[in-house]
Amino acid sequence: MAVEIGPVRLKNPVTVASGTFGFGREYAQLFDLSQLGGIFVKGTSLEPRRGNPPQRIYETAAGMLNSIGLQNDGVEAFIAEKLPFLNQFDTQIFVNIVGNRIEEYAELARILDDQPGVAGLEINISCPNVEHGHAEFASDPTATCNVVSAVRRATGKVVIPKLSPNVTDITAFARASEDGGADAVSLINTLVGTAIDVKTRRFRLANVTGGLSGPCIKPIALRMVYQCAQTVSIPVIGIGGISTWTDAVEFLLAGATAIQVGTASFANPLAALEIIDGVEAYLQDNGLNSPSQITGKVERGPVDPVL
Amino acid sequence: MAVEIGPVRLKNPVTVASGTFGFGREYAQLFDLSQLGGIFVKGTSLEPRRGNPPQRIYETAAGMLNSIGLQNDGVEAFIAEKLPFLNQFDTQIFVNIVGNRIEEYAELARILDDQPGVAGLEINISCPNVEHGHAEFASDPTATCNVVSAVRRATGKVVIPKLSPNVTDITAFARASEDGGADAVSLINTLVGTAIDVKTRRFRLANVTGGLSGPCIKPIALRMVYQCAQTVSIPVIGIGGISTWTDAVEFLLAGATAIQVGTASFANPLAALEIIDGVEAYLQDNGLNSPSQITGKVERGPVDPVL
Amino acid sequence: MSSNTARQAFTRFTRRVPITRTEHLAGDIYRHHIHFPEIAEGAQPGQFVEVKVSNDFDPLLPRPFSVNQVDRENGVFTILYEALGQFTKEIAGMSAGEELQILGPLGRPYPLGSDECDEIVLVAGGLGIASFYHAAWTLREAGDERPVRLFYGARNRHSVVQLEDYEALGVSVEVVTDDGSLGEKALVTTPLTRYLQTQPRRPALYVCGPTPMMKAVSEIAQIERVKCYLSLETYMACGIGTCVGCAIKLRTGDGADDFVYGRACVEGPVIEAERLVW
Amino acid sequence: MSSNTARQAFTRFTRRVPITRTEHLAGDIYRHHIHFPEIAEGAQPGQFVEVKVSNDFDPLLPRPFSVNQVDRENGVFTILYEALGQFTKEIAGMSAGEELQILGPLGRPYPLGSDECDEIVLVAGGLGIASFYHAAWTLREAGDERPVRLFYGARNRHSVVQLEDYEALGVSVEVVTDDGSLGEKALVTTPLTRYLQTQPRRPALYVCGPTPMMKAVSEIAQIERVKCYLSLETYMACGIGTCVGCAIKLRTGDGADDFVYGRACVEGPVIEAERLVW
Ligand SMILES: Cc1cc2nc3c(=O)[nH]c(=O)nc-3n(C[C@H](O)[C@H](O)[C@H](O)COP(=O)(O)OP(=O)(O)OC[C@H]3O[C@@H](n4cnc5c(N)ncnc54)[C@H](O)[C@@H]3O)c2cc1C
Ligand SMILES: Cc1cc2nc3c(=O)[nH]c(=O)nc-3n(C[C@H](O)[C@H](O)[C@H](O)COP(=O)(O)OP(=O)(O)OC[C@H]3O[C@@H](n4cnc5c(N)ncnc54)[C@H](O)[C@@H]3O)c2cc1C
Ligand SMILES: Cc1cc2nc3c(=O)[nH]c(=O)nc-3n(C[C@H](O)[C@H](O)[C@H](O)COP(=O)(O)O)c2cc1C
Ligand SMILES: Cc1cc2nc3c(=O)[nH]c(=O)nc-3n(C[C@H](O)[C@H](O)[C@H](O)COP(=O)(O)O)c2cc1C
Ligand code: FES
Ligand code: FES
Repeated sequence: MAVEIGPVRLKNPVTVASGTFGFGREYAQLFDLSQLGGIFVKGTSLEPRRGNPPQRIYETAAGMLNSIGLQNDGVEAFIAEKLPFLNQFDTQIFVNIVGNRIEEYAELARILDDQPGVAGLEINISCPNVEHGHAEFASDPTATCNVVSAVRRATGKVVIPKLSPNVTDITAFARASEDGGADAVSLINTLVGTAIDVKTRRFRLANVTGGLSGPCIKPIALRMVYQCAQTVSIPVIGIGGISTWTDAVEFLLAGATAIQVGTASFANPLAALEIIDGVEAYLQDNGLNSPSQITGKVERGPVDPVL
Repeated sequence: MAVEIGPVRLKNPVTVASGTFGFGREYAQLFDLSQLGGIFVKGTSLEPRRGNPPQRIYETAAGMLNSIGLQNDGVEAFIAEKLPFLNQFDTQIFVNIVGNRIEEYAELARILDDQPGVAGLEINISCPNVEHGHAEFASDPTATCNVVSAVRRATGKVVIPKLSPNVTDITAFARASEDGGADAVSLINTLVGTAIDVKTRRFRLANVTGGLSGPCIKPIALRMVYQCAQTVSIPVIGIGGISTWTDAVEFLLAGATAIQVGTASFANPLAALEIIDGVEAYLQDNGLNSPSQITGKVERGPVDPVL
Repeated sequence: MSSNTARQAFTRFTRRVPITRTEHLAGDIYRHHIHFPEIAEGAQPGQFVEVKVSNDFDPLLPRPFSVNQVDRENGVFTILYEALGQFTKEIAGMSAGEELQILGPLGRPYPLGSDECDEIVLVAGGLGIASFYHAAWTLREAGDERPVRLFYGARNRHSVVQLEDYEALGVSVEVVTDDGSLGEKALVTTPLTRYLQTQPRRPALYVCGPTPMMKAVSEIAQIERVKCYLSLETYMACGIGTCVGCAIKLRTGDGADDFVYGRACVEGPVIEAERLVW
Repeated sequence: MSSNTARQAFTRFTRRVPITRTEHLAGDIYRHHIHFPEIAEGAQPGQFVEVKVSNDFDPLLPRPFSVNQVDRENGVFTILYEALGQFTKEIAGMSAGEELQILGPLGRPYPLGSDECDEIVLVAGGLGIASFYHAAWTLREAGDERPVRLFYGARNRHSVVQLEDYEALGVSVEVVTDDGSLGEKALVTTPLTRYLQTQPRRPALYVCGPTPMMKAVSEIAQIERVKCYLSLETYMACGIGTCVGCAIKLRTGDGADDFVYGRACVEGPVIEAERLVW
């Protein structure tokens, strides 16, 4: 079941998405995190961030909006307090880094480069929930390329830009990431959405808009993963609404090398484990032994109109 | 309950979306179409179009993908066979026009300009399901502006460009539409998505990708309607996942002057009628008599974190 | 533009109506009796209804099911189905008093007039059986005395339903199963071919079942030069003709490109086999 | 990096478990008995569980409910709720044998130690009552003999539940209703204030109910200088502390900007009133 993201080996292709798994402590109360292919921890910045005012979450049809606003204790607290706990487990740790300026990303990369317990950095240039900074990284391929290469220069770790779906052509950003020296790209982050309470006539979220995640976005995410996998030759990590093993297999077939489970963990904390078992059984049933044997193997072709 | 889109008066703000209501004939077997504020008929081109091969539709979480490919009998057949039927009803008829080149849109506008039974034209520059042509109209504001002004010059009818959500900044297209002389903008069309059958390892749709519609896209649509209503001063017609009267009221509060009911009609053919009743009751309960009194009236403001 | 000119009698109906009875027929096969007088009255053999549980978004689309039987006196009709996927499993758990949202009657019925044939030959594969009882019953109700035959292929004896009902109508039934647990171990094409070789007088085939079976029967019909109507089960959204999602290829000539896309829910579900491009 | 070092005993549990009994207590108020021995054993008063029906996506998120009562012998605990919205209406229709997906026990319990107070004063508004029975019972189980009082405000007599259960534990109960149909026609703050004016010896308030009521009680507590714990019911996604969606403002000093966002599901749901910035 192992797969490779650059030089990093994941014991299986199923990882958990940034912001939906905290720093592991909570779900470690439920199961052994060593079962996971990897953990992408909550977005981490140089300095602590307080996050957005509540209400921060709201359920929508087969999805949810969040406007957490990257609340976190900063990278020093991460290294001192969170990383040692995570390193008890036999799984790969990826840090989702977030900054306002290129220099901040590079500085985060330098700081984390020293940490043997960190397998790689996921460059979060796509969080829709913060007012200042980094919107341009997600909406201008040149800016994406610049931030990626700055991080690349600052670290020997695996570098994985995380792309925003809120763009006209996501493949331009995948290409820019590859050009900037990324080892892989991960996608998608959330789509920007909103909701209104007709009783109070106010937005449901204090921040007005939030990021849409969950099963509702899966068709969009799957399309984008397919497009990017067709475009770049570095691995693509698929994210977006993955809730079951069939979802995960769809993403692999579309071209993903690994996948991240996000919102599904809220609905079912064991979702990632069940997906691991399901993907493994699928491979077995089809006489295969490695997920890479199905990566990108979707075919165009006639679909029987009469079922 | 009446609202105005340019010089056209709708008896109520609830209309039905292009491609989800055919040319009225089918749902007329179920209820009196005169109850509707308006009908946006299926995309109509100069020449007949055969459409995409099946399978054309697939259900996803709280939504569906379609790749109909604008199958239609052409504008002459529309005028000869469909329009007379529609004109039996006391409701406003909008023709969703589609072409490959600007001249085709203009020609369609000229042809339909003669038809007293047509209230307005919805310029479909945003259908994601056809291979050739008009992608640039939806992804380049200048092209949008050009097609809108060409249609504007060709007709005295109400002109309503329909915007694509598959862009980085939809407000640029709303602005371009206004600049081009549009009377209103309607949004959103479908988001591009896909789905894969893990058994056959083929795409579920013969066309590979399709347009995602239904409740799943509502938060995105609502956000875009809000953004566009903040940007332009012409009316915005809200579309995307509207299934209940609360959905409709949310869109009005976000800034829509009228709304379109699409996929919801498949799940419940009486959805539009139930929405009309619900919106009317909401206005009454709040001591209001016109939908325009709530258009754009959503407020930012603190949301009680403890519920 | 007056609304009065258009206010014809409505011919399709939709509302939430109660289940009056649920039967577990065999294996995973269930039958719901549903109270909807207009549909019990108006549904013709081969027509279908769109069924949805509620305003839930999961699943979002209604599902099409054939009208299996009607009881006009009590304003009740039935649907017969196998609980295999999300929706059918969900409704299998519903019982008398609970409500379903129904839209119908929909689609083009089986053409059963005496101009069509002198023998009515029903060919069912699996749950394709669902659409035929109403057909056989309607003929008998109308005093039509032409012979009605049913060739019925099923997985095994536990997935065979309504045999007695057909026999009570005087339909001659031949059952085959994939595993030989009831009748011959064969595909339904075997007894059908055998029968056609007896050179019956002007038969017409009415076929409903899985795609490969319908294709095979179409080919047999073409070879034997008998009329053949297929009841197609395509994926559907609206079920009534607005979305054009249920496209089927209809022949318009002999060239590879001589076809149009028709709607299985309007031009079908029953379609003459030779009109269909596979 | 060995997994063994981390393989502690797990303290939260999740799986699909059966409902063993459903009670309709009053009006729209229901109680489910749920078989989950680890939670029956481990849940402390004030803790909650996250409940979901199945793998359905509508609704997608689980819903938090207080552990209302535990029966350790039979490995069963209960949840008590009002069927008002989509989810609660759905589970109200479920009966013994059907399954729920449960995650728990979750959150910070009521601090009930003898260092806290000499009198336990429970203040419930509406369904806020749900979290208190387990608290009162736990005290009695532990042989704690401090007086326990319950002030309970409800809409009307048809929405008052479990009175006998509290009385059986020797809790002194005072009920008020919005319409006077049971007890005084008053808000719960009325009898509470009256009681506090009798200057009881070192009481502590444990409060659960609608936001305005909790705010009002907090203010009373501040004026009367009594300890006050609120059980917050914020909107939640994960319920376990990973999403930071259930943010509450926790005071870190006296300035307007002296606060951090805590998680209602981890730092709460029970929180000392004076720590909360409204
Ligand atoms: C005109 C017509 C009449 C039918 N009559 C019957 C009948 O009498 N008895 C019976 O058991 N079945 C009948 N079917 C098939 C029935 O619609 C499917 O069994 C049902 O949709 C399965 O839904 P599910 O959620 O349980 O299964 P899923 O797990 O969703 O899918 C199982 C199968 O159902 C098909 N399906 C899923 N969604 C749709 C949809 N929106 N429209 C059409 N097919 C879909 C899929 O292609 C798949 O092959 C009929 C279909 C049509 C088109
Ligand atoms: C720690 C805690 C303990 C609770 N204990 C109980 C209890 O014992 N009994 C009881 O009746 N209720 C309790 N609640 C409230 C309960 O969670 C809501 O009644 C339930 O979520 C309503 O769901 P619904 O779908 O029926 O209603 P909806 O129509 O979805 O909404 C009705 C109300 O429920 C709230 N709600 C909706 N989704 C969520 C969510 N994901 N998380 C939290 N709240 C939500 C909404 O804010 C709204 O005010 C508790 C809440 C919390 C946070
Ligand atoms: C509550 C929440 C918090 C999130 N926080 C982050 C974050 O800190 N950094 C990041 O890159 N993505 C964040 N995301 C996005 C997810 O990692 C993921 O890209 C997105 O939710 C889509 O996947 P899903 O549909 O499986 O949830 C967050 C998502 C949610 C729901
Ligand atoms: C089956 C189908 C066909 C459609 N055809 C058209 C079309 O011809 N022209 C067009 O502008 N939009 C078309 N649309 C888009 C809808 O008009 C609408 O913009 C979209 O579905 C979002 O709204 P909804 O979520 O309410 O369905 C189609 C949508 C569906 C589902
Ligand atoms: S299902 Fe919509 S046209 Fe047939
Ligand atoms: S609900 Fe997720 S942190 Fe509290």
